[in-house]
Amino acid sequence: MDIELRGITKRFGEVVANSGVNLSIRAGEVLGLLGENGAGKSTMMNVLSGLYRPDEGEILIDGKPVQFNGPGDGIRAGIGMVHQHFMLVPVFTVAENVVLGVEPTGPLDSLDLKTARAQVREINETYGLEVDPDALIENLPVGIQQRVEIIKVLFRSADVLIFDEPTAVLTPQEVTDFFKIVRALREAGKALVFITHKLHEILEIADRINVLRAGQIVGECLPGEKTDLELAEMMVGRPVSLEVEKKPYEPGEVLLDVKDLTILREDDSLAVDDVSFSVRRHEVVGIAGVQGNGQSALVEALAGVHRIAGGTIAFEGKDITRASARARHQMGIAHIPEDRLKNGVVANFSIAENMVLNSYYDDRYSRGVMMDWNAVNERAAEYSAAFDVRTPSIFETVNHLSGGNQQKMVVAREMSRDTKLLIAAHPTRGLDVGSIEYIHSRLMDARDEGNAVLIVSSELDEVIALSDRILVMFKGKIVAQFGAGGRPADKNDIGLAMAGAAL
Amino acid sequence: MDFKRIAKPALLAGAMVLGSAVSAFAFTACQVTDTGGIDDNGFNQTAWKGVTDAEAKFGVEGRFLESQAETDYAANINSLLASGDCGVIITVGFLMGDATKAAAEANPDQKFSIVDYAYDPTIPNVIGQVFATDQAAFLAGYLAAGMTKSGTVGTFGGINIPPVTVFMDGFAWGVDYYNKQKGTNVTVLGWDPAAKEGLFTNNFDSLDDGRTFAQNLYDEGADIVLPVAGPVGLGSAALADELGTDKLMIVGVDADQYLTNPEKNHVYLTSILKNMDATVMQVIDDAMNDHFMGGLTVGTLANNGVGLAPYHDMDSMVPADLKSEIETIKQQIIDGTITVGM
Amino acid sequence: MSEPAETPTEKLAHQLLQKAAPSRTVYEDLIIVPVFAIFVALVLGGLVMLATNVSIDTIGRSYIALLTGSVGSLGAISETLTAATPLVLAGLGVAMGFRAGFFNIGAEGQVLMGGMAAVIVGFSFGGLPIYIHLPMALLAGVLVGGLYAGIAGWLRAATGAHEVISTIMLNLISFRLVDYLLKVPFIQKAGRSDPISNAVLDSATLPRLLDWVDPNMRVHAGVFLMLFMVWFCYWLLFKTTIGFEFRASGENPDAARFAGMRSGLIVVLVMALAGALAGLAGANQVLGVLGRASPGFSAGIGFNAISVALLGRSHPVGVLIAGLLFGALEAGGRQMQVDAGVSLDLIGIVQSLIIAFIAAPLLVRAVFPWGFRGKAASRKE
Amino acid sequence: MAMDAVATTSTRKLDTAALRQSKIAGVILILLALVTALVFAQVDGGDAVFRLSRPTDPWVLPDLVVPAGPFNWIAVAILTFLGVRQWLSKTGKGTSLALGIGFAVLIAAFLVWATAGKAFSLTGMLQATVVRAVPIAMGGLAGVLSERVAVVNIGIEGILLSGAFTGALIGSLLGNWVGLIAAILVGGMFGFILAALVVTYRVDQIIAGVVINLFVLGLTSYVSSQVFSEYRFLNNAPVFRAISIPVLGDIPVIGPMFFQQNIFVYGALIMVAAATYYLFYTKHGLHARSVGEHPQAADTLGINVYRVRYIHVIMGGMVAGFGGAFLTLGLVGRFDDNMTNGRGFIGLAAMIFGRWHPVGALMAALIFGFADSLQQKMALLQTPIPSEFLAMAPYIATIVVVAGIVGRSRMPAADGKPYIKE
Repeated sequence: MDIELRGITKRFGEVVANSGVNLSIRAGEVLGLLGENGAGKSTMMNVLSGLYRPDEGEILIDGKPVQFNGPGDGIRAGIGMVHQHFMLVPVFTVAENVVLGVEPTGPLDSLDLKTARAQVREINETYGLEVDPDALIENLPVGIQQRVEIIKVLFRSADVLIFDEPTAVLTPQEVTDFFKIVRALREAGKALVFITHKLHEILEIADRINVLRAGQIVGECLPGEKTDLELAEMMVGRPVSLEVEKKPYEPGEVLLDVKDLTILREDDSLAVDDVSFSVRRHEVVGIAGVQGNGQSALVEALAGVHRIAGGTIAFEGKDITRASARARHQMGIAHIPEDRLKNGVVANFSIAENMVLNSYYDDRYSRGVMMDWNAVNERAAEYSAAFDVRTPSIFETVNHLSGGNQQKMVVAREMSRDTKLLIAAHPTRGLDVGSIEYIHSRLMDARDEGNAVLIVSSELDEVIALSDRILVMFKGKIVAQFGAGGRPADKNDIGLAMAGAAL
Repeated sequence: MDFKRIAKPALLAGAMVLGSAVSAFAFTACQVTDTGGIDDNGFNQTAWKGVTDAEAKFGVEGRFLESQAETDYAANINSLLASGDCGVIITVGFLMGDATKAAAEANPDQKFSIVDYAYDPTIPNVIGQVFATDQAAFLAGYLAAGMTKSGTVGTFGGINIPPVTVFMDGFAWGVDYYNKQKGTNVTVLGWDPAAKEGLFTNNFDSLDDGRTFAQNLYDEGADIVLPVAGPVGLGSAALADELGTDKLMIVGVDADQYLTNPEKNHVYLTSILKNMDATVMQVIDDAMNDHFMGGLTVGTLANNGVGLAPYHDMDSMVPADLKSEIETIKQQIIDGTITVGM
Repeated sequence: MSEPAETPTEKLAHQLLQKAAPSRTVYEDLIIVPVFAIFVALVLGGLVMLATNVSIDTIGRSYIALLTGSVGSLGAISETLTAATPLVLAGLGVAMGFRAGFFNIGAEGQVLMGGMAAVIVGFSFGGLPIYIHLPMALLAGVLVGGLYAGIAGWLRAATGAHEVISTIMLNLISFRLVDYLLKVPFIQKAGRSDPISNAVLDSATLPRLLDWVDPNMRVHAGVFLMLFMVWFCYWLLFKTTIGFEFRASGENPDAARFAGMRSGLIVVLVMALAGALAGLAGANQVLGVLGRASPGFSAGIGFNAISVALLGRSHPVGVLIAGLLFGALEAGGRQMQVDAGVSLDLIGIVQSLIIAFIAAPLLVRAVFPWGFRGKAASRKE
Repeated sequence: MAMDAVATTSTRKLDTAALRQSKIAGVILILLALVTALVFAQVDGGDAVFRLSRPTDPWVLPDLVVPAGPFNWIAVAILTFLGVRQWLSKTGKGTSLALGIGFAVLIAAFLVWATAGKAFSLTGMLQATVVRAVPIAMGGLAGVLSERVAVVNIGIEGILLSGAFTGALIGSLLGNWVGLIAAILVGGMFGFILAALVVTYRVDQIIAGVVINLFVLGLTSYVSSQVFSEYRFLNNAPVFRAISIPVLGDIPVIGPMFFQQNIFVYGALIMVAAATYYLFYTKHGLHARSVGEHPQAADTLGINVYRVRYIHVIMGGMVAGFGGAFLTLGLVGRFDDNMTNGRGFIGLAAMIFGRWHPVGALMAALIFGFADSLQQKMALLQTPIPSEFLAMAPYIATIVVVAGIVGRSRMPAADGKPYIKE
């Protein structure tokens, strides 16, 4: 099945997400769609899958124009999408998720899960996916969840599969497995679209590459034709350096010392299991690991917002295991939370208010119980300017800022305080290259000024580029250490460790 | 306001025209109801009937204000005071005692009357209307004791206040008297006149409480139930209607509920009458004709202020002996041979 | 500061301090929508009356009565203020809860418990001068109301029990508890078998303000308490660090916790404050209006307070306006029944419609598209 | 699975939530044991007699005679055992079960104590329990249906009231069957209004519910005082009579409870069963739950989130309309101002108590109904405990349970959140 997009334009209010996009998708081919975050890749694919309706332009399937009025139409036309954020109901089983919307039924509308399971197994065997149809989604690792998404699409007998940033949450090994599946699908004659901003992946798997920037297609090429630097330049629109500039590694004294730390989740399962490590001044420690292996709980426990079930945390030699989040802030621990909208900002507050969200009680901003709003506003303006937060006024509410500016605001807040230790969880997730570069350089500045930095990221490239030392977490334990005189930070080795392989 | 008159629905349209010409009436009688509402088939309705009777007979204008909660009493009296043209303000219910007193003292020129409350000392511009309901309830208790097949009768009240418990007292004493006379052992569930404790719904408006309380008493063996809780008793009547009168009969209160609850009238053995309509009308008459004197009117069996309603449908079921015994006891109470009480 | 050598960053910082002019939509939301809402609600109320066979003539008279009964005379204004005072006080409590993200349905119970405490102090301690006794009684109401609501706050903080359920349950418990307390010999009025308390002594009564004009004017010193509390809540919310914590927790509890705010403490504090305000409303009722407690003396104030808080958009000044509106409707509604014989239950219908329209600007815009020339469509919601 | 993970490293002493809860439960149980020992076990002889059958029943069971003292000392022993066991527990397992058993034992001990030397009809009380539970259960089921698609329905109270009102009005005019259908339809209409407000006009869900409550209360009270007091025939509906089911209705105790009731009780039981089947075993139930858990996922799979929400909120409204009609057409045949009197809110509590499951909501409603009917019996028996405290007991128990257990139970993930399609 071949698909042709002609002159697709999609607007949200005054924001133009896509303008006049032309694209062709062919059976038995992997089309790589390269673009930065916010370039309009996902919007375009949502248009294609029928989730959004285009404002202009048309979609042709095998030469015939079609109109989609909802995602159901896209599915019926044989277009399936694997979203970046999985569209799986966590409390349902694999089989239930797979059949949702196209359930086999028995008498009285009853669900025929037996048939569903059989069909899941059949797809499993055809493409070598190996997923237990009766497992609950919430108990599955992300790699397997992705396969469930693929089964879901195949179950609807899709001929076109769209993958939106499919590798964002996978280990390198899982990526390898995933590519195998993609190739198998290509062999089976499916048309595949692979959306990403990761250059080397697209060079590895795509048969043809389209580059999207600011809502428009800015170029098409074959994998062999362009180098990764050239592609990056097409994607960003200006020359970029892929390296992070880093001064030599000269670690200072131990600042953070974690011993035998154990953390439980709400349901009493182990999130972090007997972990010990330390972070020094002038040092960036990266924590690598597939999402869901305890990194989030670890960061939250260090920041003082997660209950600790056992072990100790010492900061500058003082035991802070039971210290409150505020006490830790005051001691100089800053925390860039992984989910900024959920945990980092109050979206309906102004930039000024957000800027003092964790320091409003400080003498600089208040007298006794009275807030000193003039002082708050002046500082907020100062920091917003210094950290390049682009906004007309600091009285704008944060939900009017773009994701990158929100993140810069959080970074400004955390780094403008008297910080000694900076804990940054996924500091660049979902940002454009410009913002990423900016935040990376700020993190490096922090290290060079003598702070300790702890970075958690699922982007292995980012962790490797920034860190002096890398700890790998798997199932709540630290299973390997790389860099700083130990084992060299080899991407493949780290990937193996992330997947739990013994080294 | 005329819109709500129960007595003359046929005059609806005409009354509305009249209602728009407020000043056409020489005298206005105003009433504040208690929370049960004007259409409770009993207490408030009977008191309001006194006003409508006066409308028909003396040509006065009547208006009322419903209390939605106990806290409305003072505000409602105030509203009527503010409207400025009430010849007399009649408050209905014991619970309004304090509010009425306060208003009467603040407005010594306004005539007031209150149903079910007696001030001691009396207030010059208030007539308290109280009733020796226990006398009539005594007869009902005797009757119930004579009629029960299971040997158990029951009662429950709205709130544990004297105007309610006086019914239950009389009823229980009447049953006792029957037991003493006949050597029987009829028991009364739901009220202990000595301990002043019993079964109360703690409201005057929940019909389904009326049903479940009656069901509760029925489960424990009662085949005659006296609900003393205004419209709550209608729920008990619904249960009796469903079970059939061979299993459960109801004794009505305040008005003759055979007449006020025509839909389910066959369940009423009798009703304990508290003729507030007569006293209310009397008070209006006095106020109109400047006979108004603060103090107390007491309704008794002797002056027909209280009484026992006819048996209506049950007439054939009540043995003639029992009827005549009740007549005798009534006379004995009137002439003082029997004192109702412990 | 007019130093010439401003760096570009400083210049930018200076620009960032500029405030944008309030947009047209703000003005529409704050003025046009409420006015339309009240208008439409009254029209629909008239339609309901028509549907129930009330003549046009009577409908006209009832709305005139509604107006004269609420603001038409000094006596009417007195009644409006009397009715509005507890609504505003309890409404402020509910609004403070909303601001901090707690849906406090328990105001009714808090009104009851606060009122009971105020009554008990109010009839005890005879012989004290008014400037000691009255504040004591008010304080008792505040404290007990706060403690009672604090239970729900503590349960939420310590165990995660949802406040909607716990406050509903605490309401139900308080109804029974008041029934019981009113029969305790030392509280129950002597010589009565029904649940009613002793009368509050004169030295604990909120003085009436206009009884020298007409003894029936019930407006009392509680009005000043209410105005003070409106100012206090405004100050607390927007000028203090505690208010900042409340608002942040309400908008995004996770972010507030991550920012080091003590969520447990905030829950307990804000619930205690909400309860204190509701308790003050209860004290205001028994010390200023009723003079004693009887079952159900809260008369739905706590439930109406939820509406008042919603209508006032949880802003202290908004709550004041909404409370006055509801008070006016209540006082006027009574007059409506006296003058036109229209049941004052109609007011309930009108109130609910006003809230519906104010809560759904989209709906009002749909009904009156010509009232909104500012392009609503261009706003990305 | 979670437990296994801890068990593998059991040499460490971990501060787990289960253990904390187990300890708290242990303390509660031991306190209950103390209360039982100091109060309920202090009876001087006397048997408690529970009547299980009415004399008219086909198979008459003998009265249940319980020697009060010994029985309650056994209760003390059971409570102490459970308490100590939970306190010492190393795994923290079985906390809920132990608490459940503990409360049941406590209630039994209380009943025996209150009845010592007296007698009452246990069957009658249980039958009243079911009757009292119906509107609460229907309110709870309505809540389950709408919250399963992530719409919080605070307006259940108002919808119950609208059902009661419509049942009385239409039932009076056109007979009880038409009245019942009308009540269901009007309930559905208010469900539709709620759905329109929250789904289409994106009004805050709580505000929309409050508006419905206020509106229905105002409208029904207005009509009842403005119209019903004048035209009494409009408020006099025929009541559905109890229908005894052959054979089943003759079973002692169970028969009167469940099989000698009117169609409302049968209807409620059938609806709970049907809703359970529907939600958990059918295709459309799966759709509904997916909308409540992850509306975006459902949307991408071609399930119309808005339509599903409309349908289920309307269904919930219809169920609540049915439950409301019970008050008028099933009990007293007459509408009265605010006659639901907070049952809708208790229904919401029952829903949470019952963990968003139809059967759970029914069970919780039965507990509330039991407490209600128990209180009436106790007032007749004249126990030394003031009836007000008895009336409070279920509410206090609810708080304890919600604080202790439901804190951990999971509501539909998207509950209360509007879904905005781009």
